[in-house]
Amino acid sequence: MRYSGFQVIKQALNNHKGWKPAWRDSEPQPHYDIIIIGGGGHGLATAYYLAKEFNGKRIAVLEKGWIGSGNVGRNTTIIRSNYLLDGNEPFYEFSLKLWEGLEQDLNYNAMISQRGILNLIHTDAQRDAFIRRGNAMILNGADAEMLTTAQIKKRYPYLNTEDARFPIKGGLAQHRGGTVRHDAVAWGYARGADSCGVDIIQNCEVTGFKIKNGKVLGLETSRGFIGAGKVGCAVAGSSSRLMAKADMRLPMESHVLQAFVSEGLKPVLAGVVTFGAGHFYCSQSDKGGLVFGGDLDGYNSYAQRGNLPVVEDVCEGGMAIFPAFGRARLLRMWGGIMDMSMDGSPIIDKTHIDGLYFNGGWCYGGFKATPASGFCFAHLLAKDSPHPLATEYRFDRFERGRMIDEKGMGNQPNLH
Amino acid sequence: MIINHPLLGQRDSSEFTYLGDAKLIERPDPDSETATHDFYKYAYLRDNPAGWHKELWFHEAGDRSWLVVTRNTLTHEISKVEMARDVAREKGRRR
Amino acid sequence: MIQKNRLEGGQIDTATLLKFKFDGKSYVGHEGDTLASALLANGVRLMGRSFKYHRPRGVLSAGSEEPNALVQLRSGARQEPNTRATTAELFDGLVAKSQNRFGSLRFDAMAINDRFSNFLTAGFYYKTFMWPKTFWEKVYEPIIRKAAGLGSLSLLDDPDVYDKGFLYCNLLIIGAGPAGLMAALTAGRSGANVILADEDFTFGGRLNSETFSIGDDSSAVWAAEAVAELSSFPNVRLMVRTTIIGAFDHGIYGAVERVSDHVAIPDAGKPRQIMWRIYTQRTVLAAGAIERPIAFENNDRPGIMLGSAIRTYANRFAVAVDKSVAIFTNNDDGHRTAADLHAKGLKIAAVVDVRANAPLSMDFEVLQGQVINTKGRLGLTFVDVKLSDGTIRTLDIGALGMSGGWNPNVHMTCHQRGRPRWNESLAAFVPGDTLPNGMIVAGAANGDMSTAGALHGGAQAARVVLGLKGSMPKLPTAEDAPIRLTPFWYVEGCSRAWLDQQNDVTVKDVKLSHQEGFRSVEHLKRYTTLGMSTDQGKTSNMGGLAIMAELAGKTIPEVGTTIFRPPYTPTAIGALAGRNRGQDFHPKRLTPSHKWALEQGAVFVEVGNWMRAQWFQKDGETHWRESVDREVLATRSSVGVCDVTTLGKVDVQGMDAANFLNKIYCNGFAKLAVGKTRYGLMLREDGIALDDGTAGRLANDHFIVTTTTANALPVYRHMEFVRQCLFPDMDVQLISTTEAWAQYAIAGPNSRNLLEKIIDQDVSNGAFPFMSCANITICNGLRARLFRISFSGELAFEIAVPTAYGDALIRKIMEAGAEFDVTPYGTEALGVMRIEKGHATGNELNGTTSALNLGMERMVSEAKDSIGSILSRRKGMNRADALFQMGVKPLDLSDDVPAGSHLMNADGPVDAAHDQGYVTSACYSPNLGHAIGLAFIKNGSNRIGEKMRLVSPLTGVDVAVEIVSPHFIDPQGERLRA
Amino acid sequence: MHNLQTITALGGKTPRIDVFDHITIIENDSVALASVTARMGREAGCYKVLQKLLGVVPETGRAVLHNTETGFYMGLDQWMLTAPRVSHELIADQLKKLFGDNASVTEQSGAWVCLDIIGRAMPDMCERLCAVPVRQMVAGDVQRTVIHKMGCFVIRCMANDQLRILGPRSTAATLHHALMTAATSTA
Repeated sequence: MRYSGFQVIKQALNNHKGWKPAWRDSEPQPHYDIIIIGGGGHGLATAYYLAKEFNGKRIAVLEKGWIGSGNVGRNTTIIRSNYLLDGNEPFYEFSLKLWEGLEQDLNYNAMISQRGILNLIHTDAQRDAFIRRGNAMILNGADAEMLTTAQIKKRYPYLNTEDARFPIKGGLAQHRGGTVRHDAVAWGYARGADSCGVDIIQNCEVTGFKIKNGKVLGLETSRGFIGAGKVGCAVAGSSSRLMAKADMRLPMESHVLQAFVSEGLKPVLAGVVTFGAGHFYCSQSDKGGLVFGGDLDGYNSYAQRGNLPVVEDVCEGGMAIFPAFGRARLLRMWGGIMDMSMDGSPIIDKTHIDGLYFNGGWCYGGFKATPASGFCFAHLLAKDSPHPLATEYRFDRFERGRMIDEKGMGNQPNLH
Repeated sequence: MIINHPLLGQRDSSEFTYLGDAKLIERPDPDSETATHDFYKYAYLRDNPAGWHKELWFHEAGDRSWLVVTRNTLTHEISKVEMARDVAREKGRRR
Repeated sequence: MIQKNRLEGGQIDTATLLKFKFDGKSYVGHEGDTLASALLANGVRLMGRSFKYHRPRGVLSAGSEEPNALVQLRSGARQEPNTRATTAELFDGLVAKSQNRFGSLRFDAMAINDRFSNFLTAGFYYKTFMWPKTFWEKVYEPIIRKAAGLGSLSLLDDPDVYDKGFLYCNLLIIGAGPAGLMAALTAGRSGANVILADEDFTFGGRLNSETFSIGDDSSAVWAAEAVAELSSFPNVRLMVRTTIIGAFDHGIYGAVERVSDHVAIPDAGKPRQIMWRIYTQRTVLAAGAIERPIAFENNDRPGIMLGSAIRTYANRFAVAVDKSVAIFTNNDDGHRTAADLHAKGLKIAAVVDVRANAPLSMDFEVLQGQVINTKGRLGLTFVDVKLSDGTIRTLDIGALGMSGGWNPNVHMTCHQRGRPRWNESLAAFVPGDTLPNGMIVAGAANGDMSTAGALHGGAQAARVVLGLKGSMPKLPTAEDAPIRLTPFWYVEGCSRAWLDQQNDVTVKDVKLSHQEGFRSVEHLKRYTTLGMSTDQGKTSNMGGLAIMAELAGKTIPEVGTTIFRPPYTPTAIGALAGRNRGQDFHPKRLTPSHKWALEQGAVFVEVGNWMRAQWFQKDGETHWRESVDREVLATRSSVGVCDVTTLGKVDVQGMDAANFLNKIYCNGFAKLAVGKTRYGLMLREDGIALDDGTAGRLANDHFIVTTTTANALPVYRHMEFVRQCLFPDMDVQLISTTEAWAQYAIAGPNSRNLLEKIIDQDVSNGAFPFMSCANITICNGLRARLFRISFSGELAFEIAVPTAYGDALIRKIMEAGAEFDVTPYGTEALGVMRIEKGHATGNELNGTTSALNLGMERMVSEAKDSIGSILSRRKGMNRADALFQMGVKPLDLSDDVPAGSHLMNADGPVDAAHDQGYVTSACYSPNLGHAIGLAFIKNGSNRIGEKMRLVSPLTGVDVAVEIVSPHFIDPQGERLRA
Repeated sequence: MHNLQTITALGGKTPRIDVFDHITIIENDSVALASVTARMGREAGCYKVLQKLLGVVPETGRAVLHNTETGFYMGLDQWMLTAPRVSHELIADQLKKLFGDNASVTEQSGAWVCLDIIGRAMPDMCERLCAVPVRQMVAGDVQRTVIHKMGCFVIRCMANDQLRILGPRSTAATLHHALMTAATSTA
């Protein structure tokens, strides 16, 4: 069923009797050409593009819980392509372009809202680094603008520039950055994939791989064995756990990242603002809540919850630049599991096992990458060769010494 | 979290700085034939278990000792805390 | 001013009159009132508007679970959105405004939404607003955003201060109702260190709202006596107005104490709130229970409330919501409410009970039936009751109590992912098996709904967690009524029956959610926003669950529950930040010369937490470049002095000190002679440069290692890791001495001449050549350290004295240097001179550069093992087209070569694919008379003399440059050896 | 003899004192400090000297407060020794002579600001400053911890209402400010 304003009115007049489920709740078939493990943003997007762009047939998405139950529904909903390095920037810019046409493509309003993202600058060295970054963005066809403190102040008059411990010396803005209604991304891709014939199978946990002579034949699941020609893994937060079932050790650690939302407030914050001298970034949702976050808790965790020190650290950062937020109340805090890779950049690659493909290590940057990640992973699965924009996201880059380290933190995942 | 320091007793984890898997103690033999590959595995590959995990914490705001903490990554429960130096010696590390 | 709904009695002090304003209108209330009780006493039922349909809203509850009566409290910079009128303590001069209305509260223009509610059902926005493409940001979203949100911020800086604090106890008791008080008495008498915390401004919980007696006293009096006894225990800390916001790992609880929220303005210097971190061994959760509403058509009008809330307002606050009341119930508790209200002299129109076996009463009529609809635009006027025989009765009332049973308050049991368990007899979720470590639950929170059960549960809980011996304390006799309840969630056939009154989620929305396949609890919540309101679904989740269960043909536990996350109630961001804001966001580290530099009119700059002099502005200098150029030229022509104390200093001692340095530096240190200093490069194990600096050997077993200012801490951490974890048997001891020594760089051709005037030893080139170091004395005997090292490229020394003498030394240097016009220079001049000299700093050692990139690959010794040497040899890090640090200068010497610009081939295209490198650091060189820069350039070492194009599309730069050696000045290093 | 004058950590020619009804905050400028760390394999020798100096080797988390030379535990086989500055300006050299190769000695006099908090509100104030169970501590207990992001030593003194805080000297002003605000808010 096609969604539209007309449809909404028509159904309303018909007392909403006509609405159909957004996607079928499929039963697993005995065999699929391609199985995607993980019914999150990346998995559903992969299935959608496989079916739609690479006319894949007999595709299934297996989700151990309910779709969108992972990080796609536990992030701070920011999209941007303000990356520095060659291996990253073109990929994230491709992702941003896909976001820009996504709603019409999916016929689903994910409330993609390009209200801009602003990275505040506090030192001269930081400015030099941001100029280098901004140039890299522009040279890669993305948009970037250097703003003066006065320009920023005009947009956010209540920004603390008078009493700042670390003065604000300007900011790097990407006006095409913004936010998206995160759950709607999962639902939109699910509905899109479903309409292309993809089976979405919820409450189906993968318990093992069936591998023979170095080739994957199918999956043991909580709902029985399912045969597969190819298997693509996109299980952010569980990558190491899943791949261990195929005897693989990954270059990553899983960490908890907390996120926060305030009570609903009348509009105060138009875009996304990132504090450069502490751990704090913030935007305001269409519903009115301030959505904000900061740094990882810093220790390996699969618990999907964090602790007080980081909560306080983030709020200190918030008060440092927005002292007017002091009387707003934090409503809810939650944690997502980040698969932090060894250089802060993801992996989209074949494994040494024939027919087994991997997508993961997105650190805390997975949400914005959803469309491009799905597209490039679909490309790899369909054509067995990496998409031109994802050629650097290989397993072997660490052994070869070709790390993609945006932050320059080296092989310590919790610092990326 | 609270880390029960073997010498100092219970301390708030915010006094500590986290490094990662305690296998980082087991630095490979630099003179081995396969040194480059060994160091790649040492520096980059992790078990990253969902469950018990031996990991390194530095008591930065305390006595400056490195600790090996055995902690469950699913529940955050801590079952054991040792001085990293003792663990290193047990692993045969010397001068 | 008369309070038309004020009754006799209650726990308010009618002697004190408190004036307050709501929406500009003046009212009075009393000490002991909340804003809600005072408004109700004055006959005000309408207090707000709902989120989506802007339906009129009154109070639903009498506690922190309130979803409806949210107001904007206070004004000006202290304006505070979304405050629950039900928990806001009344004070004289209180000012509050209603929220989320366009126009007046009575005539809200946006109430039009209600007319179109049929088009605005759950998730409608996902299906439309997509065409034309550009309209979302431009048209639809702005309208939606403007309409969304509840209260508003003043956007003025929060003028109040917030404290942080740390408390330790054996037992934390959360909630001071019957269970909590009894637990506290039991634990307190045992001598244990106890903290008893309650979010209310008086202890007692429900005991303050009930009329029954405990022992020979009324329940409220018993509570007061219990508190009196507890106050006499030195080992018990009583914390009113204190909300435990979350249970975190290992017995750490967050608590927010509202110190000054019940007064107009906090006393000077006093906090508004204190965020306590409580470390406890054990916890008794005695958070009570929350009554459930029932869903029926138009069940959201002001005047329709939880039955227990009406009871609380009557008994505790002496307020009648209305003179004529009815109760709609599925359990005996509704009848208790009716009885209490009757005893207060209110007219009970009827108790409508869904059960066939409902108890009857002499005092009021009990009808078997269901409420099927209500009337009243801004407040309840009539309800229609459908009796069991099918006939309809209309009741003319102003207040209706809903009594759907009680939910144990399991919130905090879920904070560590614990899942509540379904209890059939209560038809409610009770605490599950996996509780936060050390927590035990007691009283209503644990499903013990009677007072006697709560008292017993509290005492027992304290005994169990503290392992108390001896017999149970004697408990007073108390109400012990059994639970008699028939689960009943919603009236058959209702549609616009509210579940989440704040977000306007109705039974109809849940049905649609099910119809469209959003059937798991989480999908239901996220699709309809059920339970996403400021009460986190405390009063709404169960109803939604029950209806979804019925639609899905499952039991409620099969559909599942949604777990609660911290904080227990919304918490001021200011409280979580505490004092660390504004100038106090981070500590300020001041250098030993700070006081003197202030006197010199230095301009300071933040370097990490340090405040360093950036330049010293002289009279008549209008632009910072004038000052910096002067400092550079004066230094290179005569002598300059700079405070370099901020560089990290690590004291390395022990018989293995030299071996240790051999491990942490990629270049060799074993053979460094005593009295000598050497430049060293530290690598991370992944072969990337970690830091650089010098190490001086003061004795065979004693080195001073210096690090960059920024890396002092991480490098020290790294050194301890290598020492303790990799080479545990090395005899080497480390300790940071960064703070212990005030260190100044004295640079320039006259530096030796200046030094000779203040130090007691011979520092001639012969006696103290380049790269020497020694313990010396100055000014006739003050101990000091002297290093002959140079960052500027000039003949230079670094001299260190104990920090307390730093101020005296800089003054001495200035005095002794007067004849050479000694010039203090700041970090800018320092930066210019190191760029002229081609020295790398943080801009170059950016965490991605190898020794090769820095042109130092030969330093990585093959002869020995050191951290990072192996992985630094990986192919990918040693490619021909690798980046090399070079110098760039503009062809047109008037051009700038700004840092952050990218290099392109002179004649090639300008895009990322053809990027040749970038400028890391740049400055104007007053010695060369033009701009210079350091850059990383592909294959740079082979491109000296090549003309390239330097572009910064971001800042509008496009200039022609030439690749040159990074050593712009004195490439042979003759000056520093002079 | 040289004629260079020291200034206090708070920048004064003389130490600063702030008096409230409930608390007094004193900048103590009269202590000389040096750290002593036992050399590997020479621990016994090191203990012997400590014993001679302090009467007892300070145990984990403890300080010896009674002598002119006092000392407290910093870490495993590492102690901070303190003495009156007037008599021990050269404390590091003096100690090195005593310890010889049994220990590494490092001068720390300039590294710390020493603030004494005296008064009935001392425990309340401490509760607002750092995660230290001040009410459970007894005289001579020492903890290194964090006060508003500054790494400090907190020492429970002989007097029941006195606390000594050693903080990084460069942050003296910030630390003092934190103490003053805590004093005001507990007044």
